[in-house]
Amino acid sequence: MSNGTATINARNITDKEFFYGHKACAGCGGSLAVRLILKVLGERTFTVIPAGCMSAVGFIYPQMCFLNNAIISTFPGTASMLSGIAAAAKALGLKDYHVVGIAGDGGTADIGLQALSGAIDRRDRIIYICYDNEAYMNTGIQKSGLTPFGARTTTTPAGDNIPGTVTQKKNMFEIVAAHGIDYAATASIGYIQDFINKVQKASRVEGTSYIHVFAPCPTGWGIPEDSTIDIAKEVVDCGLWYLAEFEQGEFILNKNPKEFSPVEEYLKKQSRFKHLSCEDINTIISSRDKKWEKIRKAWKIK
Amino acid sequence: MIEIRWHGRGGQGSFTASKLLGASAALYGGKYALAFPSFGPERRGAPVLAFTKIDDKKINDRSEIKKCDYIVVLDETLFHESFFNDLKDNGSIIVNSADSKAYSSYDKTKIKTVDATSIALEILGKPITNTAMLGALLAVSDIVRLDALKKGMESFMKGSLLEKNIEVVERIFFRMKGESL
Amino acid sequence: MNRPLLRKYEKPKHINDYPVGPCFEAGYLVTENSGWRTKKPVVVKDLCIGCFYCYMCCPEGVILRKEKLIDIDYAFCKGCGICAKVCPKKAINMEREGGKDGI
Amino acid sequence: MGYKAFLSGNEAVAEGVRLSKPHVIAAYPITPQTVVVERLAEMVEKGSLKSEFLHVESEHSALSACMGASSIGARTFTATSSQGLLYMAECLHYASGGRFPIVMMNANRSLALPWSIYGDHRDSMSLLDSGWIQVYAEDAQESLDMVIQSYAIAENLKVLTPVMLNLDGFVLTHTYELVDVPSEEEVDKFLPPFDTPYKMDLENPKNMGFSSSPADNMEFKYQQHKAVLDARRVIKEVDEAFGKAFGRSYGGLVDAYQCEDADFILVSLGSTTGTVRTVVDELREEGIKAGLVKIRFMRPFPEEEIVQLVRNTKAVGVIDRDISFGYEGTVFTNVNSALAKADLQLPKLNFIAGLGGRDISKEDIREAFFDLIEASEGKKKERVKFLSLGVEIYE
Repeated sequence: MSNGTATINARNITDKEFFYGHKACAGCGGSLAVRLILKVLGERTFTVIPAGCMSAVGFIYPQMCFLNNAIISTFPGTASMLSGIAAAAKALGLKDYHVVGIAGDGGTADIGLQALSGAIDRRDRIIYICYDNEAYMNTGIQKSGLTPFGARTTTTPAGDNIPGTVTQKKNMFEIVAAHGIDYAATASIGYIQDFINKVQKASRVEGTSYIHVFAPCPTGWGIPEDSTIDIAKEVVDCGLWYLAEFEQGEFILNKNPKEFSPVEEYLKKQSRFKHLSCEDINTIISSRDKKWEKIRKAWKIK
Repeated sequence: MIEIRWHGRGGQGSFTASKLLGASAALYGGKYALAFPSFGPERRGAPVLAFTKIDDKKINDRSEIKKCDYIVVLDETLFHESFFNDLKDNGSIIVNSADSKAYSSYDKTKIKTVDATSIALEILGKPITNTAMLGALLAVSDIVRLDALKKGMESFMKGSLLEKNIEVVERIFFRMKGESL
Repeated sequence: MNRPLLRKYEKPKHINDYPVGPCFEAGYLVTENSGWRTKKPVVVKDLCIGCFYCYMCCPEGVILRKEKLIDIDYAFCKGCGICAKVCPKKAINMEREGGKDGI
Repeated sequence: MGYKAFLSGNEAVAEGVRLSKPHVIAAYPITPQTVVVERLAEMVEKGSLKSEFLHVESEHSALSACMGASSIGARTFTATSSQGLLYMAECLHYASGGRFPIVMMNANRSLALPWSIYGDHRDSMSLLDSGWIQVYAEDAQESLDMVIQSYAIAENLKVLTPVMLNLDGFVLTHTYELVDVPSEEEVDKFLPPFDTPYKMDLENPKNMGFSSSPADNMEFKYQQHKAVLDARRVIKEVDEAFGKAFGRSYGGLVDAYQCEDADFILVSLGSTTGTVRTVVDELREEGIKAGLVKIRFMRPFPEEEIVQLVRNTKAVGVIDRDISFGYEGTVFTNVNSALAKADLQLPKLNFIAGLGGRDISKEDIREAFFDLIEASEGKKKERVKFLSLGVEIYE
């Protein structure tokens, strides 16, 4: 299961495309995540995608958009199907391959959490990647366990009584880390080099690895389709997302901004947050600050 | 068909006894047998039942045993007068008891007592009476030959456990055979 | 072959012409995405420095690395404009399909 | 050489699995299936079975993992029961639609509520339409043999459909009896390694489990239907080949007992069949021409076979360890439909028995036969009758 030792970058990454001709919305952050993951892992990769956006746009008979082996799993079954493939690959004596699952936020943090927990518990040799676009987008923008506070979705409409989503985003990264997983990381498609480095690192892990990549959805968030990358960068810069790793039982912060860019600007660009009051925005800022205080105190800073 | 019901408490090995008997009859006695526990969750100390059916031809009927040829009671506290109603005409009950007088008011052809606990304690050092009661059942019933039972036990136990349990079976078997001779 | 080719698909005439269960050749493309576009990215060759950042950022993988420059597979480009937006040298313009200038 | 052993139904299944050599076993424990997975875990530990054993966290994951393993060409096994079977319901349909030739043992157990760990067929019958081949075993020997046969059926390229092997909870799973355990060499000769072109392959990549629009979806469903229909022939062929190899065969989709001249036939499945056999013998001695049709496969359903067997009888009864509330037992619905399609006009009665683990006694079976006799004499009988209800139910 080698990738060589050199760091993959824009110049040396393979010319081959493994996710091509798909029918995702223009500017889809999730599809970029899938594309980059597969370019890092290469053709000898078994990919599992649960019911959701990426499966709906990638495998509509007869248009098959994955160039490597790929299969749709049940919605809750990404991790368990990965486990089955990994076990079978071992039993069949296959050599030099990767087993990767790529699921959305709902498929990971809600319906797929039990299977993911089981796979990590077994230390199955799989890579699990959650592309987080912060709501159930395939079914039309409903709230998931990873929808952030304040966001308007079709099931958390913002009005006079309720300001959209009232819950906080589940902390998947730390939930996964609490299992004692071999490798976990957060990433954003706004920081591509960091993301592909982490995928490459995950591919070399002897047990289970998990990457949580922030992947904006222009359709669901109400942003122009050309601004996916910018907004994915801005969320990190304003401190509402962070780039970190968990390895050998330790949390490591990869990027520690001296100053955050304004949260208001990040929020105001997205129609899902348009309705937020100053008070709501202050709530978001103060919970961000609390989180960063904890991170900076407890985590190793690189 | 010979039908046997075993009464014991969870942990005393009544189901093992029913299985040992069935295995010995089927594997080394040239017969057919079914052995099954009272179905349900296993709880240590709770009253449990086990059953053995033995016949010369394949046993198809898997329904519960209604009338027994033998009722074997591993734990005296579980004995109940109503057991006599569950016997076939020539059926009998074997109770593990050190106090045979307590049962003297019943029809002697229908009930036998044997002090299995003492023998088990002496040889095994534990009050596990399933093999002792198996020896007692063989002594009164001749369902399978002693050597067939010993072979059957070999497929379930090993080493000193096997040796000691065979000693238990033989001690009680010959003692009871002696009594009845 | 770095990208799958577009193929002509003929609808099966007999039941046995269908794949056995949902299991089919990987990378089998029968339709393009060009119709999704209202604007298309056009590279200004003189400005492009060949950093390939647009190549990395394209959700469709339709940007091709050519020596130091880039090329675009218009058959599958959806015209999202990410490439133009992220280009550090502003070397990609989004132009209206049919030859008219972009905004 | 093979050997004789005194095994429970569960243990016999485990032996069958050991001999079939699956690459991957994924299972979650549930009473009364647990002994199967315990024995398999012991075999893996000892090295007598070289399978990857996945300790999954749910039944849904058990079957999902089997599908993953199957998708790259591995032979797989799982086992479940009752609530667990229903928890994996989504995956059952997924596995048949994906044409994954998984073999699963189901310990037939009642469904909550009220809670019950005891046997009946409400679990498997409520998933009769999940696209799986369903077989019901009568004793431990048939359980062992059918594990091996199930792989041969499921993996046949004309079939490629998962098989659910049903054993009555406790009455079969926990009852010990004499079993012939074949040798590895014999089974290897009968059951070749699983080989399929329809898998994800590193040298020949595939996209699997895809979507299809209304323009094609129905064709895929038709294929599935045809595969299960084609399984009828494959099941018979496999059973015959098995008979040649091991000296035991079971008659394919159905087994008939004393039906040639029978006036009254009871149809049953699973372990109840043994008790019916005994009663048929008793009634024959009493001069009553009783017969038994044992349904072995509920899917594909043996409609032609049943029609042929009961064509000349005076009345037919069906024993169901299941009830579709507000209607009748599911086996009866299927049998009745087959007879109606063949225009067979004769009294047909449905006996609901053994729900929630209620014992099905010889007396219950006799009662069913005597109802058939009365029905054939023109007496009006209840069409759907609950046997051995302990209370009065008349208003």
